[in-house]
Amino acid sequence: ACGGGNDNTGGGGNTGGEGFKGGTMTVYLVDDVEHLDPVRNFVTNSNAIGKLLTRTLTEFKYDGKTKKTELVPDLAEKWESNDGLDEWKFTLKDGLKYEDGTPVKAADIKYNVERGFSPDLSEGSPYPKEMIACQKGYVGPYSPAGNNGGKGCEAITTPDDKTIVFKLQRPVAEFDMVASMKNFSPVPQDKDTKTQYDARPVSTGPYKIQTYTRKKELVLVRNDQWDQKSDTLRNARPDKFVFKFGDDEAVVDQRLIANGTADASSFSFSGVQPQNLPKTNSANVKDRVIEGADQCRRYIAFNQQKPLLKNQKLREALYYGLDRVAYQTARGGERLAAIVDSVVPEDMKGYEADTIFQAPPAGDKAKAKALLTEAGYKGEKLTLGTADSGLAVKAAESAQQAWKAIGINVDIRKIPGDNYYSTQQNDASASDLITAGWCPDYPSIASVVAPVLGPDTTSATPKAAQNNYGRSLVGFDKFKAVQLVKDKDQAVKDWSALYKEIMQTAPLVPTVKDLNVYVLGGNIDSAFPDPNTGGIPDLTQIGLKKAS
Amino acid sequence: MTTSTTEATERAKPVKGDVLLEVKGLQRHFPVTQGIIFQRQTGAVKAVDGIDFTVNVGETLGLVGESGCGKSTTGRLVTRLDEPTGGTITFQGTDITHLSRQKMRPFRRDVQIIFQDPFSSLNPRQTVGTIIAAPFDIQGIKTEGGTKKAVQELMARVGLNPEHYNRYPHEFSGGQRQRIGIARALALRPKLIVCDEPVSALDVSIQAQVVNLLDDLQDDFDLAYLFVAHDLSVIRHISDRVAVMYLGKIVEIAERDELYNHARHPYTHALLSAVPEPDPDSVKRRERIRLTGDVPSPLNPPSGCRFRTRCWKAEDICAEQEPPLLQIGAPGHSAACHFPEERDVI
Amino acid sequence: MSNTAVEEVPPNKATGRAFLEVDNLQVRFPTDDGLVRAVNGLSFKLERGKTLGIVGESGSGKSVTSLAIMGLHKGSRAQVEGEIWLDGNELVSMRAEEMRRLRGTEVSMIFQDPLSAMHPFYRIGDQLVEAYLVHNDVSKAVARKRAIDLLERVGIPSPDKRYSDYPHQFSGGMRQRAMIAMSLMCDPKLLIADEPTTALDVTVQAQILDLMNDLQKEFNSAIIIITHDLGVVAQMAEDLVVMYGGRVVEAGAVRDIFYRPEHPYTWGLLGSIPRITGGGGRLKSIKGAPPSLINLPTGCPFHPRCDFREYATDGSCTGDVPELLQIGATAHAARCHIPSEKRKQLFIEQIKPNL
Amino acid sequence: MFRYTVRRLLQMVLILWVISVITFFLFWATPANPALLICGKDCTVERIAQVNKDYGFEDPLVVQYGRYMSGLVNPNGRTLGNEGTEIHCAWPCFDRSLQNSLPVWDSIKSSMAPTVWLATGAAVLWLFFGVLLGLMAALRKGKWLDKLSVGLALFGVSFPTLVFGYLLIFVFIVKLQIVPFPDQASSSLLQSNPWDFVQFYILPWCTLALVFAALYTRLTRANMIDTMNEDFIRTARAKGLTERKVVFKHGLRAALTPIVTIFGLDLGGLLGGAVITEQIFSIQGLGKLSINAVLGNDLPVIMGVVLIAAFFIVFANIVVDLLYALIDPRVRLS
Amino acid sequence: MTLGATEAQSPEGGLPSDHIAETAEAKQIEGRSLGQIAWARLKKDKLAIASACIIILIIAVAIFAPLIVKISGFGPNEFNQTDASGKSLLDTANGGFPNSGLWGSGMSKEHWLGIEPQTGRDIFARLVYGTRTSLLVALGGTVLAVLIGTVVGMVAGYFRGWVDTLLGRLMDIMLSFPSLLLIMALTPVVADRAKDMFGVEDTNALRMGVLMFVLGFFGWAYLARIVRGQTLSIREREFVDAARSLGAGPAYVIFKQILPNLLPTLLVYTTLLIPSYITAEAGLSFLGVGVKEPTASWGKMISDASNWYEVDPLYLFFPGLALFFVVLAFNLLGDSVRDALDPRAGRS
Ligand SMILES: Nc1ncnc2c1ncn2[C@@H]1O[C@H](COP(=O)(O)OP(=O)(O)OP(=O)(O)O)[C@@H](O)[C@H]1O
Ligand SMILES: Nc1ncnc2c1ncn2[C@@H]1O[C@H](COP(=O)(O)OP(=O)(O)OP(=O)(O)O)[C@@H](O)[C@H]1O
Ligand SMILES: [Mg+2]
Ligand SMILES: [Mg+2]
Repeated sequence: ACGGGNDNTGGGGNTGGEGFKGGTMTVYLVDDVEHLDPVRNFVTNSNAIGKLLTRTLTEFKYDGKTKKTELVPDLAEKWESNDGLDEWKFTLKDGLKYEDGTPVKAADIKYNVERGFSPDLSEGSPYPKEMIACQKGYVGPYSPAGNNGGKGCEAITTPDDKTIVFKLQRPVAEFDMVASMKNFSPVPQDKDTKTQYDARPVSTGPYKIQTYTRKKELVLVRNDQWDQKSDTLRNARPDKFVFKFGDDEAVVDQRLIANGTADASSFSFSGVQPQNLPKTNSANVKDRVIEGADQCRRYIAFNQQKPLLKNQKLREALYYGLDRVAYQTARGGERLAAIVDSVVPEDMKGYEADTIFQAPPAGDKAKAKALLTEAGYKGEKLTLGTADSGLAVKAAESAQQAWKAIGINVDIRKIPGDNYYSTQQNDASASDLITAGWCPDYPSIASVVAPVLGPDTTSATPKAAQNNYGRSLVGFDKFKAVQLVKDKDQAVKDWSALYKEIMQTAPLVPTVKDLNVYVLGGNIDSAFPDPNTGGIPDLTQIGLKKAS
Repeated sequence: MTTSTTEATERAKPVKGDVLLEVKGLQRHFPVTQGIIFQRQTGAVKAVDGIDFTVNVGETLGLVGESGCGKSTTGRLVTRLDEPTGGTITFQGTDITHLSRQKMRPFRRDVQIIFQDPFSSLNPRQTVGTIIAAPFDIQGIKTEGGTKKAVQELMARVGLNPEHYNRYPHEFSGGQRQRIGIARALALRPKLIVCDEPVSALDVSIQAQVVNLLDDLQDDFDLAYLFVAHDLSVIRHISDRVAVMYLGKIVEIAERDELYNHARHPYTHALLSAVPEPDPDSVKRRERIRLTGDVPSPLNPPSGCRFRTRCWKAEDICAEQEPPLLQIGAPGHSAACHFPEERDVI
Repeated sequence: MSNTAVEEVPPNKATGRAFLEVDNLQVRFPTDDGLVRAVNGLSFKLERGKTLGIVGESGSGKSVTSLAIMGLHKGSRAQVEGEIWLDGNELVSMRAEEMRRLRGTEVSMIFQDPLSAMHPFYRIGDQLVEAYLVHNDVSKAVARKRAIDLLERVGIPSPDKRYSDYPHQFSGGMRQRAMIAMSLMCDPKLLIADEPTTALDVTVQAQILDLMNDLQKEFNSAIIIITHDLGVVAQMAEDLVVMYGGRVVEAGAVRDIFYRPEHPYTWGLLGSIPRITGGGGRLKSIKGAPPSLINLPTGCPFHPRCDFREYATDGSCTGDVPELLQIGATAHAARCHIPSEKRKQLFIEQIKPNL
Repeated sequence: MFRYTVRRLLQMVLILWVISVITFFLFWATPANPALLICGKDCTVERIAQVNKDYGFEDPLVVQYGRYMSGLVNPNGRTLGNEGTEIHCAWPCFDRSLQNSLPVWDSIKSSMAPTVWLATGAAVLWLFFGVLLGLMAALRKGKWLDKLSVGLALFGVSFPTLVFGYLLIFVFIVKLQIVPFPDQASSSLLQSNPWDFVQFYILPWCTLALVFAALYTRLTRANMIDTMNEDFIRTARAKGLTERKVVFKHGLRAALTPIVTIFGLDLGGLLGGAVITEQIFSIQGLGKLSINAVLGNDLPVIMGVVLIAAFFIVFANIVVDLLYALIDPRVRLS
Repeated sequence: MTLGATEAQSPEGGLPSDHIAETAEAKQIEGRSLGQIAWARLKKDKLAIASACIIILIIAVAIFAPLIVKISGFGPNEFNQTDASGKSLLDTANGGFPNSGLWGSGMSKEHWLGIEPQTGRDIFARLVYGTRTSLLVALGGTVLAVLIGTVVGMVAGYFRGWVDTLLGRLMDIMLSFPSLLLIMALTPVVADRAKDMFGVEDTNALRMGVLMFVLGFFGWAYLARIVRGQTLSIREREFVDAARSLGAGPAYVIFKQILPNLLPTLLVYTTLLIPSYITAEAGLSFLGVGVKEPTASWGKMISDASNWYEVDPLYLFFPGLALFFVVLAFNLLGDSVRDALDPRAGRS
């Protein structure tokens, strides 16, 4: 389960759907949302807000009380796949409308998926491009040549306005989960403003955009065309959401802790900053604190492309040598980070506690040193890449120190945050030791093991996948078989076994998961940190206690 | 080339009365430009506009004129501190008008300059010793007994305490500074010293000391001076011959007494009569000529005779024709005027 | 126009003093290097309509004296002692505000360097008008008219046009004329001209001196003219004060001083000037340099440079400061330890032939 | 004057052009692969190739530069993006961000207002206090007020902005709670009520103004002392002007003239972004925009901000020169 | 003729030559250059002495940082999350700030100025090493800026003509760059370029070198302008003509005549540039474009500490104070030097 000990049940224990409806809720974000255009919306912050505007074929629902996540129908009423798991058919619910009252058609969903093939709108989830068997070289509906005479991607068909069928390149057992990605939402072609759509997407959800001033403010108001009955997922309690961008996190913390009247109906997307943690224990704040974890796991990958790190003993020495307690402290201590022993989230099906290394949290220096001698390490320099942000750098420094203590020389290389992953994904520019994190896109062990340790499915030669920062090539022959397993329970078992097998080779060392502590304004009700959206309180459930 | 004394003997010995310096048609036009990147010339300040004169060995030629008439520029041209835009300068028979810096080097010893401002003519960051030794340094001359001895001799000669070798200029008074400048100019035993208003900045009492010193030195070293000043009394005191300049031209040139007693050019008259005489009774005696207005801009001087705008005798011809510098009266007396004065002033 | 209190009681009668009377004036400046004694017990008198010349070497305290009369040392570090009586008012002890009212109307000043003495940002005319408006409650137009009148009077061509020129647009001579016009705006009773022509060419100097002479006749003010140039005083002044080291060393009528000087310093001065009528003989210079005002030589401040020390009778020249003693019946006075008779003799025997 | 202005404006264009060339080639010659940045999280080799092609990163730098400049030179702006999804980027077009593909000019425009508010507000403060303090110090030279001002100024010059900013937050927001926590919504005068606006900016203004005020105090003091020793001040006194008039009409006018120049240049420099102050108070101005762009390697944004900032500087130079000519009649512009 | 007070102090006249006799009380004063006079004035200035002492101390600290840290016992990059007995020094349950010492600073007998939150690094050691960074970068940048500025300014001022026009335009352009922005943007870029071109790894030494380079590169133009102006005016002084009339070439004139007269300007400018570069380095590190982790730098410390000022104010206080004092000391010294060199003298 997520969250720490004093996880309370969302400030008041209201069950979803009930409680006061109305009022204006203010939400603080450090930065402007990246994208609201559903086909580009793929980051936790935007995703959480996008949920209020955009409905997808399926969606995950997190129950704050049972702490279970389940896949529920959203736009789709039902869906089915063929035996080969490479053709999926979704049927839409009745009476779905856009904010302007026009009905939602299956073709609009097809259209939006297609938009994602356009090079200018490629920030969204990559799965459609990877999975759907569109004709080769398809680049979306905007390219005059590529749109296939108006037919678009031939692998997506809409037999009628309520049915949509996807033909896949390979079997995907979890395509219904993939269908929860924002790509699978409708965009009316006549309202499409291409790259500008971002600023004013047409809503199918309970809210629509009233105003949107970049870097300042986004105001959502009720969409009266949305029908609560067709939507089991969203409670949509406040009348209005005001998202304010740009205020410093720590400053917002202070406001929320102070709980002035202006801030009673507010909360912040960023958790409480470490320096403000002590204040969350005081009496008038304690009750307004919620804590939660997310599905993301941090680790340091050992780049086996580098000759030095092809040496398993050295990798193991690094594994044992890492002081994860120091690492945790550097990331803000117990309340902001918890030590993990696997990159698979503990509450995910298929998680198993580590039995291979069983390294103590603070590392095993003696063993590490012994392994180092075995490895024949002679003091060569290793570079540790880290994103250039406060906590990440601190954490990297702690790793550097821990390794130095057993005699490994590590240099830190700071890479600007926005560039970080692209730099590390590029073989030429990747560092030796790579600090990384992975958040599964949907709650399945498959969406952990494959991207983190698996092969590049698009490449003929055995080659590590983009996010396989360790560049481990172990077990690549087995991935195809596991992906084909239809039985879900069996698949979980197989993935778990594969994970274990690969981890034997010490391709990475799991470090911590992030914990988030939120302070809510006093008037906030039903705030459940949703692990699927990076632990951010679920905006579809949240509400106010009374009109402010 | 061992000592400064043998030095002097090795060089062509000047003979009194010979022409030392001859200047012909000397011109210096300062271009006036405009433009930020590509500059184009929009006019010229005709600071010196074609003058001729000679300086003989051991004599003093005085150069007077109002501010801005081109006296200093002439001095700088003669010492080749400035590049003439026209005319020739011949020194002891050699045309030095456009010699390169390297070729000029030997002549540098023969022609020296003393400046008006005793503050700006000495580098405040160098000791007196260094300043006076600079000529030896720059010309690479070794002297018997070392440079220091030579410098101290020079200091004594100009009336400075040789023990003050290590002092800095700011520790000296104006008159003493002027002496330092003179010592520097004397170091290489020049034949000609251009004195650019060397006493204008000094108090009367000090001025007399320096004038006397210059007088003495001339006798001792057979020096020729080109003595620039705006003070007609000082010029009269020190010069053998006097040239009067107006707006870049020499308007009159003559032996000293000839000029002061029998001036022919109206401008010279005006200048002479404007000098206040330190004699309360003479005020009434002397004839007064009062010029009106100021010197016109050398940027576009009046046509014809440049003095005509302030001249009480000007007629039409003065605007049309530039009067040439012609001999008039005594030998060696020339004036550039269409209507030279016949009477005497003083 | 001027201070009413001054008008009601004709003060010179009340006090029995001359129009301007400087009595034992002392001005000192404390500096990092010590106390600069710029003026040390200076006394002289001046009546209306007369011109007094002050000559002396650089640093002898001429400008400091004039600033003291103007009251411009008030509010600065300078320590001013002694008495200055102007038209019945004592200026040294006067309050700054009262003194301010007198400036421009009672006493005004022409400075040496007219370019730096005028504000570069204001038009010439406006600077003149300003001087008038502080003391006269009249409209701008009236003041303007007066300014143009005066500009014309000092010989500036088309004054109504030049009225709105800036100082830098004037030539040196015109600036000095404008400066004179400015000082005359309020009909001052005393005009102090501190080296009014030093920066000018002889031809222009002659114009300005003529102008000042004319103006004095017209305005009947008292003039103090300060200069290095003995020629200028000979031409302009009736009375003369020779200053050395912050003191008067000789004073008297111009002729007395030019033709019968009694102080060795004055002899030196007269001997060192080359004369336009003279020949090429040696000049008679004064040896040495002016004294430091911080460490004034003891006794007669001139003694280190004096060639006639041996003739001093009563005590040595280094002993005490000689008194400024009147010579004969005239106002002629000198400050020297050599007896007057001896001085007369020395002058006739040794000095005069060389002049 | 008119011709001079025209010439200076032409010169400004020239300088900006040179700056654009230098900046462009400096930055675009970097090994940091911009395609990687655009490509995002899941970046295949093909996709990189595609991006490189779409954005023209593979063209010779000169061609890229020409394309960039076309958006600034052509009054119709230029077209960005690929066939089918092209957007029109109106003049002046500074290309689009690599991070969020918004036209850079839009980001600059929206960031400009906070920076302008910050800089001008601070400028008013520092000019007022700096000049006032400097003036008082000069007039009371050697007295305790002078010593106090000199001390304060020295203190201000030496106090690091970094520390001062946080000190202000700590004291006035956190401890004393005189000023409320900043709220970005108040950062625009046009959208918020004036009181909120002032409360939002008051601390940043003070932070930014401190160093400048200190500098101006010293400058004013020194200038004023020099000016009061000028001959024309003596003349003014000799006319019998009141001390007040002497100081304010004659002294201050001359003493402030050089300050006008420096003020213009300082303000011009700040309009390009007060990076540190904006960072401390998280004001979403040009400085913040640029530091984010720098940390994110967002070349078009950096380029845009640099050009805009340079424009302000050069423009301020011209304004200052013209102003100077107005104030000081001795300066003749030709 | 303006007679300065110093002038009036040497009251002797001319010396034996014809009839000019030496004045009796000609005082023998040591030959003192303007520099020596300035030095004498400086020595009398208590504030200047105090700040010079501080500066010397700081420089000593920078040089002997390893030694000092050896005495204090903790390295600048060592994590000290627990003390020798294994007791945790950080309150890991509350974000990891020090749980002991004055105001939560972690100050103790071992850690004189406390420890850093989250990592437990010794603040004293980091402060000491931060001095190195600050001074090295500031001094390096200053030297570079002054060097380039002097050379360019002198060349432009001496040769005038098209050389001057060209260099003048270059200065204009350099001065039109928004320098902080470019310094910010270029530091990583130049480091990258250096890596590319010379194969130097992006180490901390390289970073510092780059910082110096970039600071110097964008800082010279202003000085060059001043130097140019001064050279132009010194060149017009007659002593330069005097040298030229003796046959001196440009090198002699530039180095022997002009340069010595520029020294006061350069000295004053240098003392003012150093503190501004110290501040700049701190600012850059604060913004995250300065030195590399884990190298200690005051700016970096302030940036880190800015998150903690409420729970651990001393963490912000120490680097802030250090920065303030050093900048103050340099400014004070700069003021004193300027006053001492100013012939008009007299600060009061
Ligand atoms: N470098 C220069 N560039 C332009 N004009 C110059 C230059 N040097 C001198 N002039 C001009 O040439 C004219 C003559 O100058 P010069 O210095 O020779 O006069 P002068 O007779 O020595 O005057 P003064 O008595 O004031 O020293 C003046 O109008 C001056 O402005
Ligand atoms: N404000 C001041 N502070 C210190 N010393 C001063 C001040 N003003 C004048 N002095 C000194 O007082 C002395 C007399 O100065 P003053 O200006 O009266 O001389 P002057 O006779 O007018 O000389 P010049 O002929 O050069 O104008 C000088 O030594 C000068 O240095
Ligand atoms: Mg001259
Ligand atoms: Mg004077």
